[in-house]
Amino acid sequence: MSTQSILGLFQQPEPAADAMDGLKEAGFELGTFDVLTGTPYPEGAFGEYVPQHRLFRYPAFGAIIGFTLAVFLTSVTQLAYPMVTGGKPILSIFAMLIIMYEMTMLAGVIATVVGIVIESRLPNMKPGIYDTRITEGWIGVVVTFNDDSKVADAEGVLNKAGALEIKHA
Amino acid sequence: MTTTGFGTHNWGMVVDVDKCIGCNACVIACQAENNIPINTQDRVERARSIAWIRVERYWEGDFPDAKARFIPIMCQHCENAPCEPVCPVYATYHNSEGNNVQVYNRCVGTRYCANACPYIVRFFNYWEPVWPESLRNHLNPDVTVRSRGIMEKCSFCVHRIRRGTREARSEGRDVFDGEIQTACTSACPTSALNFGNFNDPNSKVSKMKADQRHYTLLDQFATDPNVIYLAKIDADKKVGAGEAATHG
Amino acid sequence: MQQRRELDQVYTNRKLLNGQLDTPKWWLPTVSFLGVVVLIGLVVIAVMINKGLGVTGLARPVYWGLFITTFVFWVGISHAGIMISAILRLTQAEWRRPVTRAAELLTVFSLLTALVFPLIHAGRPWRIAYWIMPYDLSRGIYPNIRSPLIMDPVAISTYLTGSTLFLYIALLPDLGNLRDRTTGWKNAMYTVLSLGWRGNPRQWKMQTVGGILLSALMLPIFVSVHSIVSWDFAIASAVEGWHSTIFAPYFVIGAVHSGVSAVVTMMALMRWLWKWDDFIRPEHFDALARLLIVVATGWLGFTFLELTFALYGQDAPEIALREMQMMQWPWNGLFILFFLTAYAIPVPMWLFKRVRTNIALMFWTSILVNIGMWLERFLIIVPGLARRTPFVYTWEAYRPSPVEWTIFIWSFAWVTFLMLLFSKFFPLVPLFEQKESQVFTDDVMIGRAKVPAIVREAD
Amino acid sequence: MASEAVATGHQAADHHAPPPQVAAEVVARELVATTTGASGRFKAWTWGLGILSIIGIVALILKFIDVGNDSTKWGYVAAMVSFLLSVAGGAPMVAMAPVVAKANWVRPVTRIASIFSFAGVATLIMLIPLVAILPPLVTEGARRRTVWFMAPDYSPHIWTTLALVLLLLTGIMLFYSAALPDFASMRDHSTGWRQRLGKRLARGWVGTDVQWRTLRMRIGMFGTFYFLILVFVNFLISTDFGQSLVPGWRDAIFPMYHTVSGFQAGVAGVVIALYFSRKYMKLEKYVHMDAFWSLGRLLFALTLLWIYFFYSSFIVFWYGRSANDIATLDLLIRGPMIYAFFGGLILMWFVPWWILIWNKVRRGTGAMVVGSFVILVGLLLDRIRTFVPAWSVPPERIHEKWLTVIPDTYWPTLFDVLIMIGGISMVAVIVMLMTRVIPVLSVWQVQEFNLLSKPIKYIRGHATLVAKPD
Repeated sequence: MSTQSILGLFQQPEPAADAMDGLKEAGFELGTFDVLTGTPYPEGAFGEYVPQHRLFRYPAFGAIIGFTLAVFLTSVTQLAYPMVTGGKPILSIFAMLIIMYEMTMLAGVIATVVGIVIESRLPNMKPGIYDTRITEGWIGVVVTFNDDSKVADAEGVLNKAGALEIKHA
Repeated sequence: MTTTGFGTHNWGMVVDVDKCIGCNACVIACQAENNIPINTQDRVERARSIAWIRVERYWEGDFPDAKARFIPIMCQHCENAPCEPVCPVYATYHNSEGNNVQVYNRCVGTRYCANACPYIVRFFNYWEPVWPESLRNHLNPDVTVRSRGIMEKCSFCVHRIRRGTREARSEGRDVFDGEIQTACTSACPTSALNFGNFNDPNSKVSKMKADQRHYTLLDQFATDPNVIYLAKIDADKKVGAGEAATHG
Repeated sequence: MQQRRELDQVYTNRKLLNGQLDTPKWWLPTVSFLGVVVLIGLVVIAVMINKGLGVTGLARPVYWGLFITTFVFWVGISHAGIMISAILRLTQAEWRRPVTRAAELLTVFSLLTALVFPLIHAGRPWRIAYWIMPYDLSRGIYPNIRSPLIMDPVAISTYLTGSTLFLYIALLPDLGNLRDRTTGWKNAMYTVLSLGWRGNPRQWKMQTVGGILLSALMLPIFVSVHSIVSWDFAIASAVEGWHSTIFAPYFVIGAVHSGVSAVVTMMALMRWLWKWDDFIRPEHFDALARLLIVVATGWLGFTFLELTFALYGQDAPEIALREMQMMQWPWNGLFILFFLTAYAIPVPMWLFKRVRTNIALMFWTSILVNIGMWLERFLIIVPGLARRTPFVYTWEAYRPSPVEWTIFIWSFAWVTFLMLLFSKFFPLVPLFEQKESQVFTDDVMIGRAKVPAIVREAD
Repeated sequence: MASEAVATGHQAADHHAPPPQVAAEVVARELVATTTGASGRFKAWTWGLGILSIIGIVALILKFIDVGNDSTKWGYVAAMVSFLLSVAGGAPMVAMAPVVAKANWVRPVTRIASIFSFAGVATLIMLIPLVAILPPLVTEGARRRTVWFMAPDYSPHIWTTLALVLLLLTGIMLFYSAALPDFASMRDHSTGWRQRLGKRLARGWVGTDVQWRTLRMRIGMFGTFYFLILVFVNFLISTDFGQSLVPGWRDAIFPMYHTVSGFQAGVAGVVIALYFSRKYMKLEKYVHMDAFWSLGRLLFALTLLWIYFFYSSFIVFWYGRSANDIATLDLLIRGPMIYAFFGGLILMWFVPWWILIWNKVRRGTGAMVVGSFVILVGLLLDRIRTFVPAWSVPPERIHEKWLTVIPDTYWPTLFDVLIMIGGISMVAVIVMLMTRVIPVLSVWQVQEFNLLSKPIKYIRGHATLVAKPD
């Protein structure tokens, strides 16, 4: 692969954070370096670049679709087969409401889940450089380059911060 | 919602409780007419017998002056039937002639309608119906034999209604009063059961309906039945069998 | 509430993945035994479908019996999941963490089981195709939207889909973890399932934000499901015992009562079977028991309202029904048992911290609660139908047949079977939440006192 | 970075700023100072509202003299009782939140919630004529359907009055048990009659460990009592003064519905009071956005709960359609008060729902207050549509199996309008006057809040460390 990336591994959050700071000072622009953790840390714990997301649009979008679909389905079902039951109106709104509600929520949930997957840039079958110890509590700092010139000073930063190991890929 | 707008007919029944002698002829007639499986002893004991019409009996008073009250109960063909809207597959609905009809091949047997019915006149086929060899040829060809797993109930002998209207139409006339009789009405020796068209103001049933004795069963459910009862006239007691049934 | 204790993450992984990475000795025998029971149950169901519902004890006027009771029961149990994982997530209760996944699992599997009952209890299950989907377009016959039996499947399938997706999303980080611990075909499987999870800030943010958003969305569904189930009964104006406006919230809070108790039962089992004493700790049981006391008491209030307004009308049929339900054998025996097991015995016991933190006692009391809650449903449904109407022709009682009991037992075996099967491939305790709680809990010194504290992100 | 992180969460940056840490003695001095030096506008408002409430009481008396014998004319007063009970009774429940959920945000605002319980006086005043007019259980030989099955004739009258008085007392005790330390700080930092009052009421509070322990115990105890009594009062008012006056109205969920909408109104009232005191007493330092945010979520949840309870009872009536179901629907929803019904539905649920669904709104103050006002108006309409038709059923029809004749719409007379205005302004006036007597935010709880939540630097990020003492 043309773009190359290195992964520095740390056992404690503090040095990892130092590494992130160092990379910032060394003039790597945001987004080219990232931190991998086995657990969520409070936002900005590593002074990391916290990406924008549009998750909140998905449920609204889904809900609208679900609702329209439900209105169509329930009303057409009754109008296409107009039978009087128990003296209830052919278009029994209060019965339809329940089904509309359910379908709206369902579409909302499905859209949200799709949104979560998309917004977290998944599925991604080539995750790139990684180390299994990250799920054992180690913390990885990934740096990606498009030109190999800066690899050296990136390594320098990582080592200075006290990386226990540096992987190349 | 009344069905008078839908067709020229609004079939109904008027039951004069005062005339009922509890002879059960209607029950047998209905049994024979509608291919109802035979209520063997074990079925009756297990409360799985099927009777589209039944004669309820109430005892009043103690031994010396005990009175037996009779009241025939069949599907009331309510205008606002609680059984209809609960069916998920439209197996029962209200047709344009005021009948609450049961569509056998649509029914999946959720038995919800039976729970919703306040009169408990809907019956479930627990087993495949069987008749002894001798009775095989006695089945009525006009009436479906219900398979197991579905609900059934009084249909006001809908096959007779259809035949009657068909003939009338072929002769280019309207059905005249009394032409169409259900099995039970034609079998009733005291003409306690009367069947006819409520839309026709001068039909027999319409006239009887106007009687001041008239009442409907379980009016607190506001089901607006098409079966009207005429209260029993009682020398020493104002309350008729009908009220006995209502407040039972 | 919970003491902070340092747990090395390697240790956490090894302990919590012991179900997947190395099979415990008891696993195979248990699963195969349950499998046999499940098989028997399936055979009995097949026989019933083949012979017809005559093999059950149903009889006029009791057209719904054990099956519908058990259906309502399992739907009730299914309310554990969202209660624990959604409500407690929104209220940021730390102690929920080790419980969430197991609770959601319980939701999914109990819903799957619940759905079976309405289907097999129909007279002609093979015609169920008419029921909802697909529409019978060729004959132009459509389902009756007005029927609660249409609303039910819609609501339940919504809930099922929702909680399954919820479960999967929350599973992603742990799948990544499993991918890192496994080799061979398992590794391949987890690689695919984890969708290439890496654990960068974006993904973690989606986990947290998405988790909260999903909880907020699942909550209204959770409430609606049991309400709609309750309306199956409440709308039947002809059945005095059913036609009550309070049924919706009454059923929902009852469902939470039984669901959370089921979670307690399951936690005790998990702790015992997988030796997770470090993760499922007495303080979790303590917290759940406190929650249960509140829920149970609220539920009792609803029961009180339900009974009061049943008698409120002072109509002869209603009073006769209640008289039968509470005074006549066998219902009165059941009623007393129901009240004792659902409230009178467990709740006073939970008032003592010694009981709340005693796993064995919690296990048994939670089982008691579920016996009681099952009886509650039974006592609502069956006496309601077996009431004495004005028509003597229909004065009959109902006695469940062996077939019904077998299928009833099958449902329990089936749920346990599914759970154990799942536990072979996926962790029952969310590892990342476990670790997260390590990150997010801390102690603060206030004066000389060491107070447990929680790190709240600034928003 | 942090601010960017903020933006992604759809929130404005300043709300992220952790609550400012203020030294304890500053808190005490400033908050005690708020009780004195009322602005001219404040005085004007107090006078105006006070006069309105007196007019209201006069109107009440005149109405009683005028139509005191005809119960069908008292629907609006009944609605008013229920409304005032909801606002003045529901608000203090917010003060119970920390006991239940150990939530930190609520600590500063408990005081403002608990002073609402004094407004229960207004409810009592409104109740007096109603108790006189409510028909006894047995009228002309027939016993109407009530929750008092075979109880003596005047049980509802007696018990409702007792329960309301008890509620008032418990509310005041709840207020007082939490106010002890603040009276102490008034004793120490205030002057004149306030200092003397503080001296008297502080009952020698010096803040020993034992005193704190008993204080917490008292708060928990009175809080629980208060909750139980409140539910009980709601139950009585909603059944005896509403349901049981309508033959065939049998709605098991109605007491719950009444209680929940009461909480909703209570929270709305707290939000409004909090907003104004924050704005005009310069309390931004102490009432930070987190409180509004949490109150907003609470209010939103209660709004949804309202529509849930309403629909659960409506669908059962609509679907069941037995005779008395139809009658009930015709009376309460389709019937004479349909305008009030639709108004209530829109203002109680739909509008607030759409206002409060936005996190931005819940994190602000302005729109929250609008939403709260809308909810209060909606609640008033909702009470009118339930209680006015119920009371306009003539007493001779009370014993029917179900209502056969639906009474006509009953529009408010001048008296009714004056009474309603008076009642509402009475609540406002009482709350405003209380802020002169005691700091509107509880001093010790603000201090506790600052003690328990610390802004920390987590590695590189900003977070808040919230201590959770048992």
